[in-house]
Formats: sequence, structure tokens, C-alpha cells
Amino acid sequence: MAFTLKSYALAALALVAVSWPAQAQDTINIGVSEPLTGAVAASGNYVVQGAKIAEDEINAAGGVLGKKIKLIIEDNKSNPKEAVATAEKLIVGDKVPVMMGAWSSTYTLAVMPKLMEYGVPMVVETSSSGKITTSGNPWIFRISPTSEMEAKSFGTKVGQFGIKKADFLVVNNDWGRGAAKEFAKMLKGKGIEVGVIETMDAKATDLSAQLAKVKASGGDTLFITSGVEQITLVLKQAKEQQVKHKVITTGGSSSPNQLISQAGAAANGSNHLLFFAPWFPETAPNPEVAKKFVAEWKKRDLNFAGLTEGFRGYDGIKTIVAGIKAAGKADPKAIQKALWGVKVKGVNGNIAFIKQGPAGKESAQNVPNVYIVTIKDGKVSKL
Amino acid sequence: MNRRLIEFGVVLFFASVPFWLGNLYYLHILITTGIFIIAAMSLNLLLGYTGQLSLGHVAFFGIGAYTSALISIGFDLELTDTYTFVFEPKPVWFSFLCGIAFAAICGWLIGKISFKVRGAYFVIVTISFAEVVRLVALNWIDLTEGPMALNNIPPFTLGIPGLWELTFFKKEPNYWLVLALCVVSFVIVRRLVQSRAGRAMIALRENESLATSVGVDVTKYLVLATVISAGMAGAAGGLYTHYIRIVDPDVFLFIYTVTMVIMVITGGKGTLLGPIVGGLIFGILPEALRGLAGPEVQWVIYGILMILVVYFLPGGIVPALSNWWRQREDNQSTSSPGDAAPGTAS
Amino acid sequence: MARKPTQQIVLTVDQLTIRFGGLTAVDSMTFDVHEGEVLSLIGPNGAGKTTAFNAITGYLKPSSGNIAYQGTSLVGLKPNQIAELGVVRTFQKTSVFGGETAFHNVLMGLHRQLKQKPWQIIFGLPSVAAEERAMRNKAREVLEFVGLGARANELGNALPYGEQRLLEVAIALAARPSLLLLDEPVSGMNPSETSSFMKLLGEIRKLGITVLLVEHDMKMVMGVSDRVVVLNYGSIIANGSPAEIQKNPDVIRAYLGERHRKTQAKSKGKKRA
Amino acid sequence: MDQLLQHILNALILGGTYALLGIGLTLIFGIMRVVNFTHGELYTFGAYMMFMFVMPLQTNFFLALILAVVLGMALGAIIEVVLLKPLRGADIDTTMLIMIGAWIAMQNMEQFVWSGIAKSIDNPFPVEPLVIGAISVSWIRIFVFVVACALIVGTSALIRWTKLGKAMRATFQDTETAALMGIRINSVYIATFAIGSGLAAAAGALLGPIFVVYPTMGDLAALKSFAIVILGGLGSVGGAAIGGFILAMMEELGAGYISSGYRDAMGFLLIIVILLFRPTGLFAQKERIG
Repeated sequence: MAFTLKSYALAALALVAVSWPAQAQDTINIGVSEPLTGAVAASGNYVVQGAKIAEDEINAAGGVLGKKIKLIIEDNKSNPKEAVATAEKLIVGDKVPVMMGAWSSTYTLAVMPKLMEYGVPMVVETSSSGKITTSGNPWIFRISPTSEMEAKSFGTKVGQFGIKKADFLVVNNDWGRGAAKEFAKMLKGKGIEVGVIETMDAKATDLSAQLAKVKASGGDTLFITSGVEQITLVLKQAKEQQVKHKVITTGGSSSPNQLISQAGAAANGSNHLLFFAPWFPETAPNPEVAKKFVAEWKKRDLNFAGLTEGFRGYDGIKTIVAGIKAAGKADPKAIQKALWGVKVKGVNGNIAFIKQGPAGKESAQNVPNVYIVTIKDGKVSKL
Repeated sequence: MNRRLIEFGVVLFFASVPFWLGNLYYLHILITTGIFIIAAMSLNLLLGYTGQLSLGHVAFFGIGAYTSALISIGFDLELTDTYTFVFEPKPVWFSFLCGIAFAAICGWLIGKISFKVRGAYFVIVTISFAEVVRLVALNWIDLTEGPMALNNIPPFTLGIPGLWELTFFKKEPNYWLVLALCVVSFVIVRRLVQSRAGRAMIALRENESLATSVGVDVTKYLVLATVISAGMAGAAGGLYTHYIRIVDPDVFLFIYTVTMVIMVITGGKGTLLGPIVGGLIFGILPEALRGLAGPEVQWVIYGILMILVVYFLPGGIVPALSNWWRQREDNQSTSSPGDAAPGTAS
Repeated sequence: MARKPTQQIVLTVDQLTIRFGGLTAVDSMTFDVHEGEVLSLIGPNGAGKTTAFNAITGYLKPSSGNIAYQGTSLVGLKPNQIAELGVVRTFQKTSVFGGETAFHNVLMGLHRQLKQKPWQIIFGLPSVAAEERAMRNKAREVLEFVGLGARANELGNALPYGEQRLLEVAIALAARPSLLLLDEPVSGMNPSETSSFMKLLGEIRKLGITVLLVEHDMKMVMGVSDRVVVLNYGSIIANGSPAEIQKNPDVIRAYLGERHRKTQAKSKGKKRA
Repeated sequence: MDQLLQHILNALILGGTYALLGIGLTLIFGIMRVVNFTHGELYTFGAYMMFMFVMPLQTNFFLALILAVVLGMALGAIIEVVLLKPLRGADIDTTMLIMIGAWIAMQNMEQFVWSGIAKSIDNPFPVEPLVIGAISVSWIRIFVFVVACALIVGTSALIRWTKLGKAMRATFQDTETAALMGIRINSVYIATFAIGSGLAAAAGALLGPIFVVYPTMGDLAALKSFAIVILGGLGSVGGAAIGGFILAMMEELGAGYISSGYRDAMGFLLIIVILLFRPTGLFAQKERIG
């Protein structure tokens, strides 16, 4: 039986031998949880590239509170549970005072209880589900628009599209379902008929069955909400199956340039709701910020198609750093308090937070700008 | 008794970990490792003792997790247009037991069905079962929230309702809870394999026709092993769900079964300590290697490691070490007949 | 001293026929086994002896005919159910639990004699521990009985061939048979091992166990059997005492004359289920 | 009605590649008694090779397809020689564990080399689909279907009429006797594994340009191959071919008329139902369990 002891002792030794790299305290760490692999990896990587531009820019200007900032980037693998694991690691392991993440609404919603539990604020850069800011989590600071905001903004221009009957093909998660719900509500409010609402798994690549149903529904417009990878597939397969609907994508993750390069002619005629239009930075509320960001992106030889996502990371980190500066210390509670008062000139526009959700534990929501672009003959043009 | 004392000491040592470890993140790793060790122990009962390569084991883990989560947060199901079945939230300890029970029932059902076939067929049936369960969890959105995941699952609570209650928000109580269930699982498996039932399972693994010739009922014992194994895996799933407090359909991914298989094979299938040693290695190694290699590279290493273990150490680490130890002991004294524990290397 | 066999019939094999596809392995076989006797089933390779064994113990489904043990039909029962009735067999090809010690091999054989239930085991009731202790003693006794007492801690597949065959018998005995079917138990044993096995068989008879034996070793068959049934090409050609069989001209022609040549040509038709 | 026709057409075209996957797997199982868990990775490998040749290297599309298949066969032969050859005579569970280890290692290597981001592959076919009345199909899919059918027919012909095919069939029937008759079993095994792998790589290389290429794409493909093979009976080439088409039809119709979410569940439900009622598959002639 002495053997029993021995193996346990060995295991214990292994445990003790796991030593953590000592953390240097001359930097302020910012946790980032993004999907770097998996179904929506492309978008996550673009966001991180944008965030890195902000990091370098801030550090080149001397950092914040006399210290450099350091992004600790974790891959949430396009999965809500992994998103929780990254939050756990960033907050408990790396002791970051503030986070940015987690791209999809589903991942963000998954992370939110951890923010409550440990009391760490998170800037939400992409997620659009209404639930995020209405569930009473005071650690949430969202700079991206909700699906409702996006639908409302689109509603002012819906007349230009002449829609009679709309169908939906959305990714099967909080983001897609939320978008379908809000847009359908808005359209019905305008007297437009809503046909089929089809969902697709985030990992699905063969969408022929859903498209056959959309085709059979007899609508004239198809709203698509998903990541750019899946939108590419939908456009290609819709073309193959002769689905004649006019296409409108929502959610701002459609990267029109990537669609043009990967879906080719199938992308022609499609319309896209975006939160940054890098082809026309002069139209942004802060043209100098937008132009500088686009220039830096190009200088780094990054994929132009990623700009429509990359700005989110840039704006998010800028917002966080403004919060840290206003707080005067890298403390979660202080940053949370300070973020309420920040005014940031971002790529999308001027970032400032309004209150949303149940009284006493409101979440913070920014009111961003929405753009619509159209792909014509392989080129992006303003609507 | 010397042996009892050592075992007690080992448990005491592990129980003392939160007092001196000092880093909550390490504790978090230990908790998830412990949960996987329970799952690996349950798989070992099937894979190691009955010799059935069940590659759908994660289904029971996930069923336990989902059942316990749903019962603790409540759910409603629109059964017909006019009638909606509303299930009120129940206390966590109760939901946890329900998770175990439901996983065990599923184990019974699957055992009854899949032991009609063996070998490659059995393996594929078990994989298919896990995959079907995953797709149900993904698509039955009314019940499971599908890819949106079940969120805000309550943590464990302990105490007398109304008088005194302790909610397991913190890491330490969760750690002790997992440790306690590890010990319970270990004791159950040990009692089982050192009894009539366990010997019947081992006999089936060693020589099925000989086993039946002395009266061992094949189906009965394979199903019994599956039921107990599924219940234990369900318990691990319940622990997981109330600790992590979120569960999504990816909990059913094949890779988690593979993780358990690697733990059992490397540690030593059909040994009591194998899953513990394998579980500790593969629970802690990813964290230890994190600075050195990305997750992909790590998984490449684990895959190759598994191949090497099957080639060069087919029994796993524990039997190899125990043989080495026994040979040393044999040089000093000879043991009396019949004292070695059956089918174990401890 | 062996107990006298009674005229009480325990096993009835009636018109047993087994076909594999077009091949008839056993054709209308009919014989009885009496309580307490040693009955040998002999015949050249491929005569259908092992096939008949497999049918009696439930490893093969008969194509037609009936098998009954103490009035209960065995047809359609599973091997473990037949074992529960007290009919226990050994296998032609050496068959032990190779990865376990000899002691545990016998413990596994004791399966039928234990009463503990799974829930009692899980809760660790004292009755389980008491039963385990009793069974461990019993296992040692059985090992001593077959003469493997000193080998208790050796792994099954590490034992020499002759001792593996003894271990098989020990496992079968542990299952407390009332009818023991031995399939070529001494094949591959040397003459001195064979003669000590014959002594062991005598001891087994003393326990009141009826024995049905398939064996090629004629010295052994003639030495231990009360009666002998001779098979050729699936049919019974003779049935009687060893002395009668040795004089039977059919047997001499069909079987003994050919035997030598047949055993040279390696086993064909030793098909098992 | 139009929708039904479209579904049937889609299923027919998908079925061709499913059949390729199934035949590859069933050949390896039937002849070598190995459950090849790397099958999905060879499929992924074929797709990535196609991507590599067509996109960064700008190789001709059709040449790239041939190269992808050949490289898939080579990789299969390497796996056979390195991993399986030392394990001749080992039980089926041992080889399964080895193959699972190889699968994990290969998949993560792909992830490491190509990153987790999905890739798409250009094809030289016209974008405008072929329209027949109310239904339509793209030219690339027609091409894929034709190539898949050609490969199925080619493989069957190889098994039926060539010397290698005879050796394979003999080994399938009885390895020992085949060896006694002078068939070099090792060569047959290597050839079998290479052909099976080549077919998986071909399926990946063909579907890659239709869908997208990503590191875990092989998981579902492997699981579906299992379903196809069980459906057709382990070891039955004809059964696997028919099984591929049946599975595709069930998926497409299930997705179209029941729920698109359960599309991938069809195969697994089918496995469970078949094994309950006819464990040897629909088309197996011989009883072969275990």
C-alpha cells in the first residue's frame, strides 16, 4: 500500500511544481475574451487587431496613469462555456481590473454572472441582444447597438427598399434570434408581411434546406443575421438555388469586402447594416479618428475587409482606457464608476453611456451610429 | 491499520490544499480536475473493468448537468396550445440527485439497447447516442435554450432552509464538495470491483464465454456497470453545472469523452488509481504547459502521448509503477496468498 | 471411493440435431446421463462432440430435438441460466481468466454461490464483508482440492499448460455443479499429469458430481468411465460400458482404426459458437 | 412540389460525396478490421490541400484535385505503416485507441498550421447555375457529383477486376488463407488504407470548394461516415454507396420538412434504429459482429 502514498505524493509534487509566471506590476492589464477559433473566428480576430492598434497608440502616447497597458487576450473558441472559462482565467488568474468581450451575445450573456460574482466591469464591443443590458447587471458597458436600436434606425430608411414580404435566415443564438424578433416587430409595425423565420446552427455549412424553404415562402426580401463566414455561404447557395430575394444583412458583421472576395458575383445587390463604413471615413462623426484608424490598419497590412469589425476593438479599448484614466487607479469598482462619465471620440462616433435595465442596477448602453451600404458590381457604395 | 491510515492521510492532505495553495485560480483548476476525475472513474468502470469501449460517455455527464440545471432553475414546456407544463425551481441538492438518477436511467436504457452488439458496432452506437443527445440539447430550445446555453444556474447550497444556509459561491466549499464526491466515487468503485458484481464484470472482460459458463449473466452485469457508471458521470455533470453555472450543448462534444478516455488509458484502465493519476496529470498539465505551448500544440502532444502509452505502456502508468514496486517488495519479502486486491493495482 | 451410479436419469438428450448451413454436425443424437456416473462421449475429430457440448450448455441453439436436465428443458436457455441449474462446463481450448490470479479465477467461479446484491455492495454492508471472507476461504479450499494451493497468486496465463487445465476445473467446481461437462481436460498433459488428473476425477465423483466427459485419451476414458457413447459423423454408433465398447467391431472399424491418422491432421471442424 | 424536387436534387449531389466517405471507411474496416477514426481528418486534409493548391499556390483547379487525392493516399499509407503495421494482431479496441490519438493529433496540427478561421476555395465554374424549370443546381455541384460517381465506379471496378482487388477480396474473406496463398497481406493493407484515405481526401477536396474549409470539419464527416457504413453493413462497399445516398436523402428531406436543426441527427437516429432491428446493416450478407 505504500505505493498508494507514492503516487499521491507524485501527483502533489506535480501540483506544487506548477509555478505561475510572476506578474510584472508596471503595466495595467486589460482582459480581452474573443472568438479566435471556431465558427466566428474571423470576426474575433479582426476585433483583436483593432484592439491592438488602440493598445499601441495609447502606449506610444505614454500609457495611462504613468503605466503602459497590456492586453491579455484569451480565445473563447466561439463557445459560451469557453467564454466563461476565459473570464475566470482573466479575472481570477490574471487579476485584470476590467475586460472587453465577448463578441457574440451568447458568449457575453454567459460571462455576465462572473462579472457580478467578482465585480469586474466589461465593455461589450459587438453583442446586440437586448437581454444584455436589461437583465440588471451593473458591470456591463455596451458600446455596440442593440438589435432594437439597429431595427429602429433601419426603420427610418425602410421605405427605400420597397419591401412587401420579408423572410429571415438567422444564426441560432441570442444574436440571430434577437435580431429576427426586433426586425420582424419593426417591419410589422410598418405594415410589412413577415414570411418564414429560419434558423441555422452557427457551424452549419450546408444551408440548402433552409434556402429551399425561403424560396418557397414567396417573399421579396431576405434578412440575414450571422457572421461573415456563414453569410458568404448563404449568398453563394442562394445564388445556386435561384433564391431571388433582395438580401439585407444585420448585425454589422458582414465585412462586405470579404463577401465580395469570397462570394463573388453572389454578393452583388446585397445590402448591409454596418456600424462603421471604412470606405467613407469622412462620413463618420469623428472623421479624423476614423481616417487615422483606417490609415493605421492599412499601414499594418491588415485585411481591409476586417475594418468593419476591427473598429469595435479599437473603440472598446479606448473607452476602457478613458475609464481607467477617469478612475485614477486600476481598480474594478473605481473603473466601473468612472466609465459612466466617459466621453470618447471613437471610430463609430461619440461614445457615452445611458442607463438601461431595472432601476438601481442599470447597465450602460451607448447610442451608436448605423450605416447602410450596398454591393454593386463588386464595389461597395453608399445607399 | 496501516493502509487506512495512509488513505486518511492522503484525503487530509488534499482537504488541506485550500489553506496553503494561496491562488484561487489553481483551486479552480483543481476543482475542474476533480470533476473530470469523477467522470474518468465512472468511465473506468465500463472501459477498464467490463472492457467495453464506450465512446459516448460524455452523454451521461451532459444529461446529469442539464437535468440538474433545469430542475434547479425550473422550466416550462408548452405541451399543447392550451396547456403549458410549468416546473418550479427546486433546491440544488434535490436537482443534483435527480441528475444522477436520470443519467442512471439513461444508462440503463442505453445499456439494454447497445449491449446487443459488441466491438466496433458498440463503439459506434455509443458515439451516436452522445451525438443525438447533443443535437437534442442544441435544438430543443424551449427546454434547453439550445446554443444560448442555460445560464445563471444556482450554486450548491448547504444547510437548513430558513435557519442557516451556506451558498457555495466561493471556490473553497466547491473544492471540498468535489473532493468529498471523489472519495465517495472511489469507495463505491472499490467496493464494487472487490465484490461479486465487480468480479463478474472483470470476468466478462477477461473471458466472456467462461464467465457465462459459471453463471454470470452478461447483460445484467454490463447493464449494471453502465447504470452505476452513468449515475457517477451524471453526478460529475451536476457538480460541473452548479460550479461553472452555465451549460451548453458543447458539453456533449466527443472531445470530452476523448479527454476521459485519455485520462483512464494513461493512468491505467481497470485499476482503482488509474483515473485519479491520469486525471491529475491531464487536469494540471494544460495549465502547466500553457506558457510553453498553445492549446493546439498541447492537444497534438496529448494525441501522440496517448499513442505512445498504448504502444509502450499498454496497462497505463499505475500498473507499470505498481509492478515496479511489487518487484522491489518481492525482493524483500513474499506476501501471503490471496491478499492482493482483485483487478486492482493498489 | 466413488458412489455407485444410480439409475436416476439426470440429463436427457433426445433426437438432438444441429446443422450449420448445409452441414449436419450432430444428427438425431439420443442418450441419457445417470446421476453420479462418469459418461464419456468419444469419437473422431469432427464427430460432433464439442458441438453437442455447446448445445447442452446453451452456447448453440439446436436445429431440432430436446435437451432436459432434471426435467427442465435447456433448449433456449442462456449459458448462465443453464449454469444456474447446476450444469457447468469446461472448454476444449484452454480457457481461464488470464489476466487475473489463480485465486481470483476461482473467486470468479464462485459467482453463483454469493448472495450479495449491488446496493448492499455499494453501501458496504457488513454482511457483504462476511460473505467475502467466507468465499475467500472457500476459494482457497477449491484451489487446494485441485492441487494449485501454492499457485494462488500466479496470473492465470502465467501458469504452465497442465496447471491452467486444472485451474479451469477449479473454476468450474467453484460454480458448484451437479453435472460437470469436461471437454478434453487432459489434452496436452503429460502421462503423469494425466494420471493425477484421473485421481482428481475420482475425488470429484466422491462429491456426488455427475461427469460428462469428452476425451481422446483412451486410457483415461476406459479408466474412469462408467459408460461410453461413441459418435461418428454426428450419429451415435455405440453406447455401453468401456469393456463392451472396446469389443464393439463398429467402433473399432469406424473410430479406433482411424484415430491415429486423424489426430495427426490438425483439428478441422472444431468449430465453436 | 418544386421544393421537393429541389431537395431530392440536393440530396443526390450530396449523396455522392457521402458515398465516397462511406466506401473509404468500410473498405478499411472490412479488410483490416480497423475503425478508422482518422477518416474525418483525411477528409479535412484533402480539403486543406485543395485550398493550399488553388488559393495561395494558384494551381489549376483540376490538377489541385488530383494532387489532393494523391497526397491523401500518401498520408494514409504513412499512417498505415507508422501506426498500424506495428499493431498487427492487436485487438480492435487497441487500434481504435491508437486511431483516436492520431485523430486528435492530426486535427490540432491542422488547426495549428491553418488557424481556426474558415477558408473558402474559388472554383472555375460559371456562377450562374443550371436552371431546369423551377429547380436549379450549380455547375460545381454537378462536377462534384460526376467525379464522385466516377470514383465510386472506379473503386468498384478496381476491387472487382484488378489483381489488387482480388487480393483485397481474398484478404477480406480470410486473411490467413490469403496469406497462405501467397498474397502479401502487408501490401494489401497499405493499399487498402491508402485507397480508403484517398477517397476521404477526395470527398474533402470536392466539398471544400462548395462549402468552407475549417479544422473541425472532419468530425461530423467522420461520424456521418460511421452512420453510412453501419447503414450499409460494415465491410460492404455497395452497401456504403447506397447508404451514402440514403443518408443524404434523409438529411435533406428531414431538414426540409421536419426541422433543419435535426438535419445532422438523422444519421445517428438511423444507426440506433438499424442496430436495434437489423444489427448487420441493410445490405450485409455475412453475419459479422465484433
